[in-house]
Amino acid sequence: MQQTADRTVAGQSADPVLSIRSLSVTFVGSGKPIPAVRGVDLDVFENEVLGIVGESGSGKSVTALAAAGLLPGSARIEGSIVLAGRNVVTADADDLRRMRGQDIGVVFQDPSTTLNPLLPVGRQIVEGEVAHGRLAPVAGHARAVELLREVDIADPENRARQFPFQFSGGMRQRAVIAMAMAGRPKVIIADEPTTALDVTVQAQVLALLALRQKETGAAVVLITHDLGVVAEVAHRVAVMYGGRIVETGAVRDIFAHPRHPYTAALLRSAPRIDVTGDRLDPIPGQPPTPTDMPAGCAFHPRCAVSAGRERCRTEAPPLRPVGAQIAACHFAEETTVASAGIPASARTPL
Amino acid sequence: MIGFVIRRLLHLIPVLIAASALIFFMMYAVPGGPVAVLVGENATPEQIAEATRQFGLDKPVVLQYVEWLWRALNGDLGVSLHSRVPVLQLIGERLPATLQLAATATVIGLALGIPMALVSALAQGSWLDRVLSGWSALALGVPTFWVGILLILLFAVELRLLPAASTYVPFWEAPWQMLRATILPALTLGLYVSGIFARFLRGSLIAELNADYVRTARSKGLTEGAIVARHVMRNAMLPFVTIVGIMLAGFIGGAVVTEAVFTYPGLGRLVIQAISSRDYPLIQGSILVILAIYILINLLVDVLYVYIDPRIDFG
Amino acid sequence: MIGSLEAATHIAARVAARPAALAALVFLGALTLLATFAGALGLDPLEQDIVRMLEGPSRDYPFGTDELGRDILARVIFGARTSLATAAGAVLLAAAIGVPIGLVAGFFGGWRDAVLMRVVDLLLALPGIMMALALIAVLGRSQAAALVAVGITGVPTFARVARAQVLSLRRRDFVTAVEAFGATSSYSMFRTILPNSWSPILTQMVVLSSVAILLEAALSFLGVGIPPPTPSWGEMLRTGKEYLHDAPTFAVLPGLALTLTILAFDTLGRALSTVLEGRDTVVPARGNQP
Amino acid sequence: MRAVDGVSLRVARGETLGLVGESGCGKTTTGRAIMGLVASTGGSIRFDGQEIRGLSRNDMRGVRRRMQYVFQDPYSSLNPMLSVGDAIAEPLRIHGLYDEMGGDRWIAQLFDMVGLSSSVAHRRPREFSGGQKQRIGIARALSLKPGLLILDEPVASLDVSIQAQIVNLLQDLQRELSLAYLFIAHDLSVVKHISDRVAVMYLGRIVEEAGKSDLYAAPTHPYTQALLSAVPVVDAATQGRGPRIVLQGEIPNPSAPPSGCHFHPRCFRATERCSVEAPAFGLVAGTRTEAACHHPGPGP
Repeated sequence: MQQTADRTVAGQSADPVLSIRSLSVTFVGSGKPIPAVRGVDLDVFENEVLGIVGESGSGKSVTALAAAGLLPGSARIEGSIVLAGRNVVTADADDLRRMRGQDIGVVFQDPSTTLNPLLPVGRQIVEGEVAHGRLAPVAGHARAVELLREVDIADPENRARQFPFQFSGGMRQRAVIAMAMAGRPKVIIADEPTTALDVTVQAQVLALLALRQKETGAAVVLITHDLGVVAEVAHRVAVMYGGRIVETGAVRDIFAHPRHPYTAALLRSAPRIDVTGDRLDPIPGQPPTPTDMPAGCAFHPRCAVSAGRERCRTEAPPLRPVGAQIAACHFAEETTVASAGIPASARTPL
Repeated sequence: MIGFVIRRLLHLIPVLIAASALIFFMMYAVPGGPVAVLVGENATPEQIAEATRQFGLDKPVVLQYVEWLWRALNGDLGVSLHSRVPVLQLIGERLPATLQLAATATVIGLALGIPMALVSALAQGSWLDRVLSGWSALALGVPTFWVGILLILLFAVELRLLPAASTYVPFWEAPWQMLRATILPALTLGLYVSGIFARFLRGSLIAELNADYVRTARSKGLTEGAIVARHVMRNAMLPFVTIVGIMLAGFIGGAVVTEAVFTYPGLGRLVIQAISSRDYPLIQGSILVILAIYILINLLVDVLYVYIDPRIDFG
Repeated sequence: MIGSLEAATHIAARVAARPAALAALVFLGALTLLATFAGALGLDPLEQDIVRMLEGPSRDYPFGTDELGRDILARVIFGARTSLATAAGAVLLAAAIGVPIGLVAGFFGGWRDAVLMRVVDLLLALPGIMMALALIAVLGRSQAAALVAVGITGVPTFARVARAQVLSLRRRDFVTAVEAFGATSSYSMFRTILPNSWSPILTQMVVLSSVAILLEAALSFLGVGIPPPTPSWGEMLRTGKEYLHDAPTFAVLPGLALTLTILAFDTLGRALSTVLEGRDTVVPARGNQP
Repeated sequence: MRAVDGVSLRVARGETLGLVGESGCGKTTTGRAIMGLVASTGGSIRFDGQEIRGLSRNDMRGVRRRMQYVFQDPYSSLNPMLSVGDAIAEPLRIHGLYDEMGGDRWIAQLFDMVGLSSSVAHRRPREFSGGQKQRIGIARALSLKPGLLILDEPVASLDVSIQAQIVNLLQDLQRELSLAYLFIAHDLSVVKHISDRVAVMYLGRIVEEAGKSDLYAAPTHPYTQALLSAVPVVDAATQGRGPRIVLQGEIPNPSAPPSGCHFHPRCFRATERCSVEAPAFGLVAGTRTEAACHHPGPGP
């Protein structure tokens, strides 16, 4: 996938297609309630790829599944999620169902389990469209073939009749992308879509996802733990930690000038193929678990900037504009380029 | 398809041979050996010698087995020691009764069990689920012979609506009478098996409802009804078909107790009679037939699998 | 092993937190106590009161009397002793034979697995009651024969559970790790795999207890189980069935005791399965249809 | 099925050899074959100059003392029934060396070496996070003072911020104890960071092996080139990126690999010869790199 260095943040002036305000998600079960998401605000605009990055337990997947209305019954959801003018949180089951397919589509992580093993792939791809009455059952096969062709699957005529076990991992994920896009949705949630794939296949699938996004003008919310994937595919990024967004802005700005100490530390700690260095710079300690969240800023026990600062331990920092982006740190101005950036001399050409 | 069935049948040959050997040599484990069984404990030496020769017991054991097996393959399972009637004929008289009872009971079990499992799985954790789960625990836990006795007490002794002893009436000859004659044992077995069906299917339905592909189907905007009908049911049916097959096979010959409660003339009671009178050719013959039927039902289940699951091909 | 007692207490507490399981535990506890101290209660299951045969419940005989004028309550309580003891023996026998078979088959694989599992499949092919009947035909009728017959029918279940457990554990890295350290096969099998297999085996033992009680009662009901005059629930049902017109409680009350005991074991087994393995879909693996 | 075919590797004392490849390439099987955990059907494995393939069970026990394995999944590699202290001591007990190696003092020292307090020794594995469990797994592997550690994807299941901690720990331990590492991974960035030399596997064969800087700067095998180019890089955000080699198709089924060079159906340089003749593994002219390719050379 070739990208020009000059990527504009698209559509910022228009209304967002997906707008999340003060979203909190708590899972209640037999044990202690688990607050997985603790106050998230997020806008997604048409014709852009928004990356959400974070480690396990950061709440990135829960946020995205909440937007698609796919959380299990044990989830208590507060706040609002407005998708194409309708609030997902308060919508009833029928409204929600009608929004799926045409307003929102989902690509899941593990393509080996997201398809029903007993039904032909083609039928599964157009099933939603047929169920919504947007496609006549007799036209199903032809439409499935067309969709498979759009995601570069060779011999779509026969492939549509085959079953998932006859597809390779990458082909299954292409089929899932075709399925998510079958109803031309305004927003596509891609939850770790390439984590289960090999790196050469990941490259194919990411390229395809970016191409289909550009062709359809849909908004894509890409959830991943891989900073490299965000850097290559996303236009904007939201970094999540401990159930909150700690920093958000254009990918270029954030990767060049991270303002939140967590973002900076994450960029420094990851081993990189394009950089030669002797020693990694790890983040000390563990990511917090939702049931055991530190008071104040959730990152303070692992943060170098917060050392000895009372305010970080007691007061949760709000998101505020810092430089070109928005960050949630009381001392965001202290996170400098030098502490985060990689010296150009260390870069090795590929 | 035919090739598949033939291959499966070929695989079953060693199983049948091993089983038949086991059944045959069982007789030699009896104290006193097979001769004692044939002539009784107080026989004279002449009687023993006569029986030994007559039944070929003076030949090597392996040869006896091979001869027995060869005759069995040719449809000759010997003669009942007790009634001197060919074993195959005795079994032939009882088999239709057993098959009819087993089929009726399975139909009752499915008619009760499948809806119960569906309601339970879709309303998981609700009071309705708890009531139905309790009911299925009761249905599969309460001994069938006690249920049978209670049913007799209610319908035969108190209400005098139905006969206490059931008889075999072929369905195609007199369907209404057949129902009257068979309903109590069929209901007894049907209730029991509905508990097994409901509990098992509920479990696999719940497992399937939590599968990733169901979340995918929801993300496409399918109704819950369509998800259950088109996606979940089919996947949950795979293990369920096996259980139905096992239960159906179990009723052929395994419904001994229920047949005894209602004095129903089935295969199970034939075996009981054979065992209590130590009628070894009859025991061997009926167990062999029961095994053969079990194996056939398993084959049927395998064939059904091929139709439900595209991952298994005929090859 | 440090903390096993602690773990056992923890599991017991979690099982007891489920009301149905608690009720089952209390019932089985009371029944065991009654059965153990039945003699000390002054009850006699064999004493005949020949002027009072086939009576309904009364002040003297709360459960009534049987066709020989014996106290049905006493016989039900002594029947519990027969039933529980036979079932316990049978389940232990089944586990003692079945678990090693499954362990060996799963651990060594290859021809051992093929041969052992073929035999197990063969045993599974016959309905449980049919196999028990055939064994009794060979062994003759006695309480020991009933125990062995019921026990042998449980062997395939334990073999399968143990084998499945070994196979799933062998895929886990900590078992491979022990091999990588240079441990012997017996070390991996008895020190690593077996201690990690007790929960499904224990669950299966409780579940199979209900099957064993049912099967023993069925054999006695058919007249080939525990020989009279030893009191057994199945035998009482068999006789009681002949007097449904005159003394309906004769068949009904022993049947109730039997049913409650079976349900209690079943409930307990499911609770254990939920607590230990996180799923509650235990279907008695051995078709027990009488 | 032939999972690994004619693989040759050398690891020198105190050195890290990275073994990279995608799923089904046989890298884990290679590691396990060296440990004798899977049977190998041919070839030679020499350890400290001694041939260990075909050793008796007893002799192999001795070898296993000096070579240990660290597993990918810290959740499944620790016995849930043992306390972590017992887990670390288990290899010592199996070899009957617990007291000889220093008993409790040595165990406490091992906890210290991997950055944990020995006061947690009585706890069960479930009380630890993934990163901590991996530290325990490393301490366990070190308990017999081995010379070689086979590390099978030791950081793949850890969060990014924890991966760096473990990588640094492994580097420190290697320096202190002059350990040799065979580091098996699919993540080219981690491998680049920790290795001295790197070998790339594809469908059961080594396709290229070189010193780290040569391999990453000037790969000669088309597969290595594609693999390196496929890795998403953070700098793309600010610098953009050059042309990428996107391979066609996917990794074939390892049980039925293609004829000739296994990579030829996906290769952008394949010729007639590649589909017929398997290329020999050898030094590429004018480089210090060894590769198995009929048409080695700089990228497209």
